[in-house]
Amino acid sequence: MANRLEDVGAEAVAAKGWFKANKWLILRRVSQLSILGLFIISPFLVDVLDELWIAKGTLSSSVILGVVPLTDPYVLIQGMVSGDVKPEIVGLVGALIVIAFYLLVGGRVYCSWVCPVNMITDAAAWLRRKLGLKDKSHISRSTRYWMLGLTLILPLVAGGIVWELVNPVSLLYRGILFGMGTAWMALVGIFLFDLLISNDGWCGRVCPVGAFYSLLAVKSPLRVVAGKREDCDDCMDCYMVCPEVQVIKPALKGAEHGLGPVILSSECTNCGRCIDVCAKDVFRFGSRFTNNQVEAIGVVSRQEDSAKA
Amino acid sequence: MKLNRRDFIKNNAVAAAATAAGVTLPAVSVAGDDGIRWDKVACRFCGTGCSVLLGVKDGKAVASQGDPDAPVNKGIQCIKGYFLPKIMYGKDRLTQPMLRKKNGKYDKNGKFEPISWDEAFKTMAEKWVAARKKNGPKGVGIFGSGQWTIWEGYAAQKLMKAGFRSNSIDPNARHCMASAVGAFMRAFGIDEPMGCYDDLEHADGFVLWGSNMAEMHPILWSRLTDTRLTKPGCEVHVLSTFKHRCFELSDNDIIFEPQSDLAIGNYVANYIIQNKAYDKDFVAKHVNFKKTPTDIGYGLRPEHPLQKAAKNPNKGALSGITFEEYAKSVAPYTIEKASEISGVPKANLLKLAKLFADPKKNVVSYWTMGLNQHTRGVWMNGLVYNIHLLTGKISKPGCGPFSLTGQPSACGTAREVGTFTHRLPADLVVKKDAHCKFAEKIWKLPEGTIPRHNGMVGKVAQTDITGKPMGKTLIHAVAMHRALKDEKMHCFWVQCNNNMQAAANLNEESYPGWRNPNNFITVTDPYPTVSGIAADLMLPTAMWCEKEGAYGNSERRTQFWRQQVKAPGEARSDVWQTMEFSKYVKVEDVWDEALLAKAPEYRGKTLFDVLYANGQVDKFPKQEVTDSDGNKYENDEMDYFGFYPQKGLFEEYRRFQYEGPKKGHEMAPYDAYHKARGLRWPVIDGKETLYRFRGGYDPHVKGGKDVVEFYGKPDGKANIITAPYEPAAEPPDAEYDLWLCTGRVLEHWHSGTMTRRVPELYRAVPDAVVFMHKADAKKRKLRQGQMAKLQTRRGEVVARVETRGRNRPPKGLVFIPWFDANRLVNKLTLDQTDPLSKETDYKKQAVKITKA
Amino acid sequence: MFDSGNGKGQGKSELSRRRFLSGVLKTACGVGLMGVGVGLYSEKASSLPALAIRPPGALPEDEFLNACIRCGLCVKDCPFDMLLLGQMGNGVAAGTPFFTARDAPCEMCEDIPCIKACPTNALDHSLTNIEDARMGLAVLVDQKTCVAFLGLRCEICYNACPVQGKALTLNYEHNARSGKHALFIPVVHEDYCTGCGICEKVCILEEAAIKVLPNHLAKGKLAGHYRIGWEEKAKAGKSLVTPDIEHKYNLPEGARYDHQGKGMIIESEGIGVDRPVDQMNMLRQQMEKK
Amino acid sequence: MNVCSCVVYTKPESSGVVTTKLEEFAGVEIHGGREEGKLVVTVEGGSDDKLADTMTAFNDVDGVINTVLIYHYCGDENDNEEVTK
Repeated sequence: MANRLEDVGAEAVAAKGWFKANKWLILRRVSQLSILGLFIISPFLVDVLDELWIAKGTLSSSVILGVVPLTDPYVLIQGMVSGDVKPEIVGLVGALIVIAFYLLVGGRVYCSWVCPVNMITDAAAWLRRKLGLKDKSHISRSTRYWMLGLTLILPLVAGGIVWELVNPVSLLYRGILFGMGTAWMALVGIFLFDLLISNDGWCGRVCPVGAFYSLLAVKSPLRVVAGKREDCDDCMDCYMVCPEVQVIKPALKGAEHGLGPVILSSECTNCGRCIDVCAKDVFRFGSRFTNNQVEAIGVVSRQEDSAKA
Repeated sequence: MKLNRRDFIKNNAVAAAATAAGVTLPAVSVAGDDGIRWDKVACRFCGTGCSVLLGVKDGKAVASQGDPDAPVNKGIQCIKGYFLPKIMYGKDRLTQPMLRKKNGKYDKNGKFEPISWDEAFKTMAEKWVAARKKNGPKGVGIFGSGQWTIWEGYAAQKLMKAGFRSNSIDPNARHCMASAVGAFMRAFGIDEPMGCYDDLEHADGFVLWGSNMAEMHPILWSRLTDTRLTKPGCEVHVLSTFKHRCFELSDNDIIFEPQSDLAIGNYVANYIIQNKAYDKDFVAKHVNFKKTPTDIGYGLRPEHPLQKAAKNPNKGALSGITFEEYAKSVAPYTIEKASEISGVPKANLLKLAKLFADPKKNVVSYWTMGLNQHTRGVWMNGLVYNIHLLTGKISKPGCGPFSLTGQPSACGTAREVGTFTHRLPADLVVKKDAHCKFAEKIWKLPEGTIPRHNGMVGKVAQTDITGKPMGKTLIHAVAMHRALKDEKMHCFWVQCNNNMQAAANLNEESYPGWRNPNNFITVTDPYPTVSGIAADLMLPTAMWCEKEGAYGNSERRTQFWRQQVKAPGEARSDVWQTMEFSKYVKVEDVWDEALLAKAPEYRGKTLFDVLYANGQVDKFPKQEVTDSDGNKYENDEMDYFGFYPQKGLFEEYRRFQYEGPKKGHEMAPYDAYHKARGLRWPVIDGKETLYRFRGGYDPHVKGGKDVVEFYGKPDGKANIITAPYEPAAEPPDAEYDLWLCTGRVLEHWHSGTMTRRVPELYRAVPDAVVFMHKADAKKRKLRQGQMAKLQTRRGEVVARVETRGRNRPPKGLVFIPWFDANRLVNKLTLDQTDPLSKETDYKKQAVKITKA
Repeated sequence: MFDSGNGKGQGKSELSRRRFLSGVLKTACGVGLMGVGVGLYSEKASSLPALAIRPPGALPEDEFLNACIRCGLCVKDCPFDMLLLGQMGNGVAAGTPFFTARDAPCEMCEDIPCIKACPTNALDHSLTNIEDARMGLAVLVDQKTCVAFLGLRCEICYNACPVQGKALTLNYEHNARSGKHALFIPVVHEDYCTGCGICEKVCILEEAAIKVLPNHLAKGKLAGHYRIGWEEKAKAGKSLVTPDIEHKYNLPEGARYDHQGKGMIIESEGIGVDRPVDQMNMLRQQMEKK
Repeated sequence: MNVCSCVVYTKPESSGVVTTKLEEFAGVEIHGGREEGKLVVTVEGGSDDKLADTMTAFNDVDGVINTVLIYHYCGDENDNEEVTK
């Protein structure tokens, strides 16, 4: 039987202990905060480390350990659309490194493991569950692809990498690293939007950054697998915590349609929260190739279509 | 006048529109300065002696303007002067005496705690009397200032020479003007330039021998520039060891190897003789020829190898020679030789020599620290006089050697009052028994009170408080720091300057003596300076116009001002401190029985009674100070002592000028100076003197303007003194491979105590940077803006590299200003001095520079 | 979602198609509106405030906004920490680097680390000599309050100028009021001024009289038709039209005429004596040569 | 409080007439400059717009060549607060 909304995860805690029931969540927070933390502490360690910067810059572009360049391909593409960016080799290399990484681990790993806004929207989602608020806005999950298109057109129309003016990811990072200005208002806005207006509204429906990284995840090998889906007792906890809830059903309940247990949708953020909250340990991380029962490409694409609806 | 806000704004609006339209409106009352009391004050900074008008309202200096009626500056100021009112209002003004204490008692290693004046002077007096007894006249010392007002210097000098019977008083002018003084005395027998600033308009040629006048005497430079621009045929020749702002106007750029100015000076004299361009008549009538001992060392400690190697260390006795012998002595300085030694192209040397040789050109020589801070400073000053004396270009409009003083009253206080160890007021010296006797008479002291230089009155030894003979008594500034380190001096009082930052070789010679647990150091200053913090007792002082004051500038102009505002808290002026401190010392504490027996009336009296309540200093009763508009001014010292101490001190000092054995220093009565925008002495019958030693201009010379008499010398003749080129003490070598030259910048005054507290000036020039040649920087893998470590044999300092901007050193030399308390440049410098003037050479030491 | 894709009966499918279409429309409109909003905001944010100056090598503003990916690497690599990033609220496009000369000007590092840090050429990597940078242009905006015009010896801007003697020079003028002093008037030379802003920072006035303005505000533009006669002549090496004839004059003894130069010269008045004005000009030329 | 001052350029011969006409506007005062044909005028009160309108209207007065705004003050302080001068 389905658990009550506010009791999500309680069962898992009872079954597996608190730590195991929050393992991936904790690891993600560690990941998000330590990436941010590296940027923050680097300037203070420069003297100790003989002028070495551990991480310098922001998520838009950075240099790690003074050598490895990383550049956000999405921002770079926006700039290149306008025709004015003639990236330096380091810029291109940086973008290629980032693209390669996300092709491997799944683009939206960025959303759940790196992006700091995730913490804000997760907080909103948590509060929303506690307060039992219902989503009445019906904002489509495909909005983000429209937004992605928009952000790639805007540089041509309005001039400049317009999206970066308001991109909350950058606002938050730069805010913390260089000074916030009034950017905090935008961040509070996102929190309230997710809390009061739309469930998983920002990350799950609007954000074009997520949309961009979804596209990078189409073929990524690292996936969540509902390996023991036969053990599912329909407690619904995974549905309640999943920020991209549409991705679960084909894998979890798709046996009858001949679908494999791998969550193939590129919109899955690989956050692993479903693994945490499942008392029955139905889910685990695995590779997309574990899907022995992959029948046909048609199924996969159907799965994706349904996710977009 | 009271206005409501609307009218006030409307008036401003109308005034703005009228100004824009160029319309004069009769009855518009412009947003004005009503309620502000304006009065004249001499500028606090350099020796130029600009006058400013200070606006005071509600007891605070709120406004200022250049004094449009002042002949020196005609309303113009430099940027330091522009911010004058702000110097008094730094946030960290000292307002109470502060003594290092632990557990309620004085402790050398204690923390500064506020105390009362009574406790401060009791503590001091105890230490001073003990030190005076233990170590004789040199056991105590005052280090004064060319920024003292005239009476502050005079009162301090009296306290030491007459009260404590000690010649241990020297001003920071020793670091600044002593070489010029020494040379003037040797050549003319009387101190200070014969000419005046009017030379700036009357000269056809200006030769800057070692002066960055463009930055250090900004208003004089403005006048020089105007003459250069508007007078056909006017030339400016600039000599320096590096390129600075003056070169912008220069017609002849002469960048010479440090110390080689000696060769250049001799070359010019040689050229004039070889080309028979000297004024035969003038030379025959007005000049004697002399030579000076050579190989005289570098004024270092006697055990220093360079001192031991010198043949005639510190010797300066002159001996007569003939013109031919003189000509022979300069003959080796041919253009080839001079060019080789100095590295200056021959064409430039020739151009300089030709300027002096041209009988039609009036030429004035200017110099400041380039010649004075020089281990052969007296010699080099003399070489410049030689040229002017040979050509007769002296003591007339547009002609003459003119030393520009660095400080506002280096002339007025240090030199004229004679606050040097060897001097007495009005050019008298303690070396001469007659001069001492005269001073004792004026000061109503028993004969033999003032210590003679060798402790002997005639053949009789002067006895000290201990009953022992006094011995040698002279001790100059650099020797004072050495004596502190060596525990020969135990008590030291620094007034009106920042000698810990200013004296050379801080690590080895300044700091150890100051922090020696057996020594007690007092610093009187408005702010906690580097010196203040290194001291044991900090006394807060009233600065600048917080007291009635008087300064004397470079052109012998004496300027007075009234007290404009009150000093904050318990801060009291230096003159108050000196006089008040004297109340804490009894005559019996410092005079021996034999001396007291000659003046039994002084038994049981304090030094205050003997020195200041002597019927002369306290002669003028308490009165109201007003100006011609009837504005009233305070005088805190007068209120406290109950008499007019400034006037009393000045009028007693004036007796030295009128009754003394040396004529030519006469000043006007006290009150005249409060009315005038300064007067140039000698002032005889209310008339000022522009050019000394020449008939018509100088009332002491009888006859017309062709009559010249150098009356400082008994035969009326000046000395041409030959002196050769000798190398510097510490030239660069393989390890310390660059010359280091130190100095100032326009925006900051000396150690920055005042100007670094003006936010605008601080923002303009916050830190000292090291100016160096791009190639020198590159060689050391340094770039513009990077931090460099400057190292000498004595210490190191870190500063940013500047390869651009106002100072452009040649390869092999770097320049760094010393105003920055965060970079104590004098950790680097060597305590080398001119053996004759005892003035430190801050301009020439070897340094190595690496990336910091 | 999943269900609708599967379909459960014709009627319902029709309904869901309609709902789907209207959903798409709604989304498109919403996104469109958002686009307009962001676009308008960017319009506002891309009008750089007059006192915000871009780092050295920055592309022209519109191109710069396209090329800068807002990473802040240039800011981090500035050894003097004088670069800032635009934030929502301070009027500079969020995340783009700038500086305010009065607070902290560009110190003109020889190796230009900010440019080296830029991954996208928004700061042009072809700028290698910092003296070629044109961040803006210093303008002496107020001669009335600049104390140099009063004859005061300030010249702090001149003293501080890193391209001293080229970007900023002093014009000497006679101070007619005092009669014996000179004025030292600072003059900015566009051909050399890098717009670093040090002069603005050090100006001792409460509000700086010399300010660095972005190039588009600071510079005038000569009308397209106009050429500067003497420059064209110098370029051509000769007169652009037929040279003038040699003029001849009726003159008395002792007088001659210098047609190209001084005009009529009367020998008895003395020649070779320059007027003070000429002296001043000569001096200026001499200094420029230096 | 809203005060501005401006210079009104007139033909010198008509400055008398212009003065009279300008003084008819509310809040306008003429402070001088008739001889030079450069009238020093203050306008007080009302909003910024009103001041601007008044000044624009000056240009329609016959004999006025041009009006130049020199000084404008607007603040919400108490008008009658005393300031010591």
